[in-house]
Amino acid sequence: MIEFVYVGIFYALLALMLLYRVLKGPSVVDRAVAADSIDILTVVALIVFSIFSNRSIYLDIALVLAILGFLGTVLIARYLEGRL
Amino acid sequence: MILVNYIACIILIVLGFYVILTKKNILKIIIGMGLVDYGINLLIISIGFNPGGTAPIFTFSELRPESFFVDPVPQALTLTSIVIGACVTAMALSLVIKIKEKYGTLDADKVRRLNG
Amino acid sequence: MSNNRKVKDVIVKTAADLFTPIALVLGFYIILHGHLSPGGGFQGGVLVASAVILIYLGYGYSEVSKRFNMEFIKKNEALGAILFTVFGLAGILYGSVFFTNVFVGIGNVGDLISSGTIMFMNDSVGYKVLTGVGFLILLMIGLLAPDNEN
Amino acid sequence: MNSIVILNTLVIIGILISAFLTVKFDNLLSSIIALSITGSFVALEFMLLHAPDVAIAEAAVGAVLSPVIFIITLKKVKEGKEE
Amino acid sequence: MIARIIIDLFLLLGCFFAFAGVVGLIRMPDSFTRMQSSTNIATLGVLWTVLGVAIYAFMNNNIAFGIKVILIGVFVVITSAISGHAILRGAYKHGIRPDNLVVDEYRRDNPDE
Amino acid sequence: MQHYPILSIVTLFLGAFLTVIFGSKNETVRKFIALVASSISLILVLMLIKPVMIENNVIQYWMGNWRPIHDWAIGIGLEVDSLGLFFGIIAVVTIFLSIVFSFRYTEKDSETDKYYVLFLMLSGSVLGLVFTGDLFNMFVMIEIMTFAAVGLTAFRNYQEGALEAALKYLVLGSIGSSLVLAGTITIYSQVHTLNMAQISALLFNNLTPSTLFAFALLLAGYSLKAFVVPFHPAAPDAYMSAPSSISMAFSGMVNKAGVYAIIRLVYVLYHAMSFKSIQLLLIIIGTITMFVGVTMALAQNDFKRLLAFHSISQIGYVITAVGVSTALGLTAGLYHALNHTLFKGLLFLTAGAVFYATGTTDLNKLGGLAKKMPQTAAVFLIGAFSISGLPPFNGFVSKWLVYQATYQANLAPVTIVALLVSVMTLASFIKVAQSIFFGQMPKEFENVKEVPLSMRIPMWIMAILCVLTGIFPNFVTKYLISPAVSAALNVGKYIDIMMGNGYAEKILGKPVEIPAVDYVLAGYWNPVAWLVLFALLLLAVTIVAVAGGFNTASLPVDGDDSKYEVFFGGEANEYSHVKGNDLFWGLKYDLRHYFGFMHDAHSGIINDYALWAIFTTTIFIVYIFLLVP
Repeated sequence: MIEFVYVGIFYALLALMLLYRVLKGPSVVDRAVAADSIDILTVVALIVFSIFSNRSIYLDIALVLAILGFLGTVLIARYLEGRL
Repeated sequence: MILVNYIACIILIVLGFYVILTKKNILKIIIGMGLVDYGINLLIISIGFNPGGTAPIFTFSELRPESFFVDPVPQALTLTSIVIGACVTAMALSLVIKIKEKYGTLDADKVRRLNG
Repeated sequence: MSNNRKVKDVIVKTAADLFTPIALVLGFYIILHGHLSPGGGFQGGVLVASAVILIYLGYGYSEVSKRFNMEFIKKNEALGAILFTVFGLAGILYGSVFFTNVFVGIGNVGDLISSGTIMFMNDSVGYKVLTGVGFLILLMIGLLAPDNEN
Repeated sequence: MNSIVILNTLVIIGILISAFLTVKFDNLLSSIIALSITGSFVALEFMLLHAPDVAIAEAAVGAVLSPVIFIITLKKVKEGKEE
Repeated sequence: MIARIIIDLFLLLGCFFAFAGVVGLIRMPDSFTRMQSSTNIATLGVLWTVLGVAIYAFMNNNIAFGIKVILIGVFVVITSAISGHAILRGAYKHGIRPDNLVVDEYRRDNPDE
Repeated sequence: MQHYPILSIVTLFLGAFLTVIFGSKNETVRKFIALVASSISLILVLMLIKPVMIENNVIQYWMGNWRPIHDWAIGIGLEVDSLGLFFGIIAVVTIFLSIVFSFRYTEKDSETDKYYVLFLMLSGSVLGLVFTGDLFNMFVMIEIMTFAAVGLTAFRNYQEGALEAALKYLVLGSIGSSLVLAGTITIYSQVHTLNMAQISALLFNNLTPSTLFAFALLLAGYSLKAFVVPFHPAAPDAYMSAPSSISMAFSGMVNKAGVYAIIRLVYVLYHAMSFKSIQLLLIIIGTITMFVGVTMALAQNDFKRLLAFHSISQIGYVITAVGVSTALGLTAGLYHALNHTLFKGLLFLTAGAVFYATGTTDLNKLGGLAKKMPQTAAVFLIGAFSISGLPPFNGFVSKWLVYQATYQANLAPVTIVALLVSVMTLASFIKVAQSIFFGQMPKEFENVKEVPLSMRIPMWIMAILCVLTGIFPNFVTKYLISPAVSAALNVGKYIDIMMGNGYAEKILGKPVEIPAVDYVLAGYWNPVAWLVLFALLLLAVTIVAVAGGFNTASLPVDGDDSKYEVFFGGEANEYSHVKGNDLFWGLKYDLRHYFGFMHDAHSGIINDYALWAIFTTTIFIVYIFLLVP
């Protein structure tokens, strides 16, 4: 179904918009939050792309990113907390 | 589509080399090496891409008779390259930690006991 | 100082409890199905090894150092590499050349056990990578340990 | 096909911008965050080029493993100092 | 046809919430409000999209696909909550405070941290 | 016989892994495994001499039995032709002797388990590099090699600068790997295969801008691995701070691996025999490498660092001779590569022995050790005579061949530079001999003893090999060098054996025949020409000396100007004892601008070194695009 790829484009655009927050973000926290959101948007774009390509095996990547994407964020949080 | 990729790869590689050449922080230099890696991996995958092809993994249910594969060889090469890149990063970082312990600084201008 | 640092971090601990098995299952799935679906030894190995980070985030260094024996892991990494080489040498033993796929013809295409030694080589690579990357991460976390003890 | 080209171009732009941010930030932590964003985008781009194996490896290494070891290193070398 | 409209509707809803989250993340004044807004993407945006995709997959008898997608949705929702919690705590400990802070309840509850 | 190459590689890797499992506690087990693995691979490779070198076969080996289908190579192939086997022999001999040497040498170090693991991996990767027939495999092997080398450089991390050297090596090596990978994939995008024989066939008379670009990238990358001059500055640091047995392996194998890759690239892949401009490029970088290496070596105060710069300089000889691109030139280059392994390995081993006995390699602190360590001094003299090219030793033969080859190719200036470099080599080894083995002995070395037997045996084997290859050059040429030369020049046969009969005929036309080489070692004696050469040499020296005399800037090395005043027999007391640093101060003072510039250029900053590498790569690309087509 063709509209899936439009959804993917839309999510990619959103991710691009978030890069503005990464650029501007006055503190590291904002950048980390934006990075986390970009990770999630990437996951959604991957889902949408794999259903567009009609290959279920593509979903493994989205699964990996969804499960492990938060590790980096939590680690950054711990770093900021000062008790890594 | 592919032309954009090639340009992006070259820009990535150039950015990485720019970091290696100009930044004085060793950790930043290693980040630059990572960027060069990204650029080259992207270049390899872009070379193997066929417009309209699908992933070179055979499944019964989802492939239509007319589908064809993108070139699998560059993907294998890129996997190796990614593995090597990860190893380089890990090794360089462990060296950085040791250097920081020994020299007390990460400034490339000061890590120069061997010269001349 | 050391008491103060023992913050009750229930949420991250629960997440570690929840996601460690999931990461392990996903990693082993990716290793075992390396010849059928995307992924393989390296990718799955990294995923399994990242469970170490999860445990560290949830329970701190003391738990990690209690659970893992570095020397043992190092030896197992070498074991994975040796297994890989031995599966390669099996080709020579069976009268052909290095890396020849010897047990072909067992199972149907698409089954888990269907591709001869390829799958076992994949698994040994996975074993090597999961121990190797796990060792790397343990080493990295171990570097941080003196901070936590002070 | 055309829409895929647009998606591809957008992702490429994302890669380039985040790589540029990686270079630009002087704060090392921000730079590492930008590097991990680049990793995510590159994984997505590999997926768009139909290389799922590589995309998994890139997602596992570029978006998870390398930020983690970078941050641990950063913590180790910046003992006592803020950021 | 109705199924397709429903799928489209779900996708649109997902897009809308994700967009709202992103706009919030860009326009909100301080770190904590931005964080709040970012959770919008992970929960509502992802869930609607995942539902739409899953319905499409189930309709095409692609059961494995649907289950995997739903799993991913669940994981994303859980992990985003965890990372949100962790980063918020990190930000607080790092010394970032909301702009118009009136009552610091976290400090009141945990005086020793 | 067919399985020998792969078994020799696998044995080393298996040895490395087994060392981890069984040898983590027990030192003896580690040594045993290392010795067994290296001797097995030594025997396996030496047993290949008869079929490959003498009967002139090429062993082809397709991994997993994936043979070419429809004339298209789809598998990963090993090929062992005489060229690869020549470098393989060099490598295994180095590995074996180095492992024997390191048994006692590393006894003062902790964590020797890592030492043997990394060393075996380094050796396995070098063997894999020289035996493989696949362009991407070369990249992988070169990368494993770099890793192991970096790890070994940082092995003695208690030493001054070991970590720093390792980091520089790693950063530069990673740039080199990126260049190699980019070049490989550019070639792949053009010909869609990675097998070197097929690439060679497809690229014949078929160069596109992309493949030329790939050539520039690959040449730069492999040059970085071989440490030719603009890429060299990581090398002296690494050689200096690694253990001596490793320095020997570096100069014996790692450098040679780069040289092998360059020869493979230039001769086999790109048929550069027919491109004058590529030959000229190689000769130019070779000559610069020779000169810069030796002049930097003259100014050094550390034994191992000096040796490292000499190593670079000798690689320059090899590259120059290879670039001459006649059969004689290639013979000279390969012969010098062999000799370089022998005498430089020997010299590094003596440096290791001196370090083992005294704990330092600083020339200014040592002296008079010949009385205490007579055997080390003897083998050192053999090595020094060899490297300086004195007649009965092997250096003379290969250097003479280099002069002859360059002179015959109408490159008299290069010959002059080569002669000059040879003279400077002798000079700097006089300095070393004077300040380590002769001269005054400092008080603290009264109790120095000769090194143990297991360290002397490899040194004596090296020394005997140095003499033997010097006395029987015809034997060496007949059985080792000329098969390798014919393999490098006769590409058609190589392609034929790898890809099936007739494939090369179809693409290349007819196989390239080698002209029979007349190895007259008495030389090309034309008195007038040599007289003119020596006159030119004198003129050059005079010009340099006079030009230096007009400069009034102070010497950058140390600012004490009164030292350089003219004393009419009544030198100030403090200058009367000649230290290693002061032996050639007149020359250094005369050329202080050059030395000062070079000293500043080797600044020790990673960014500068990376800049050199990238800048030179750019120059390669521009040069090749402008001149080759």
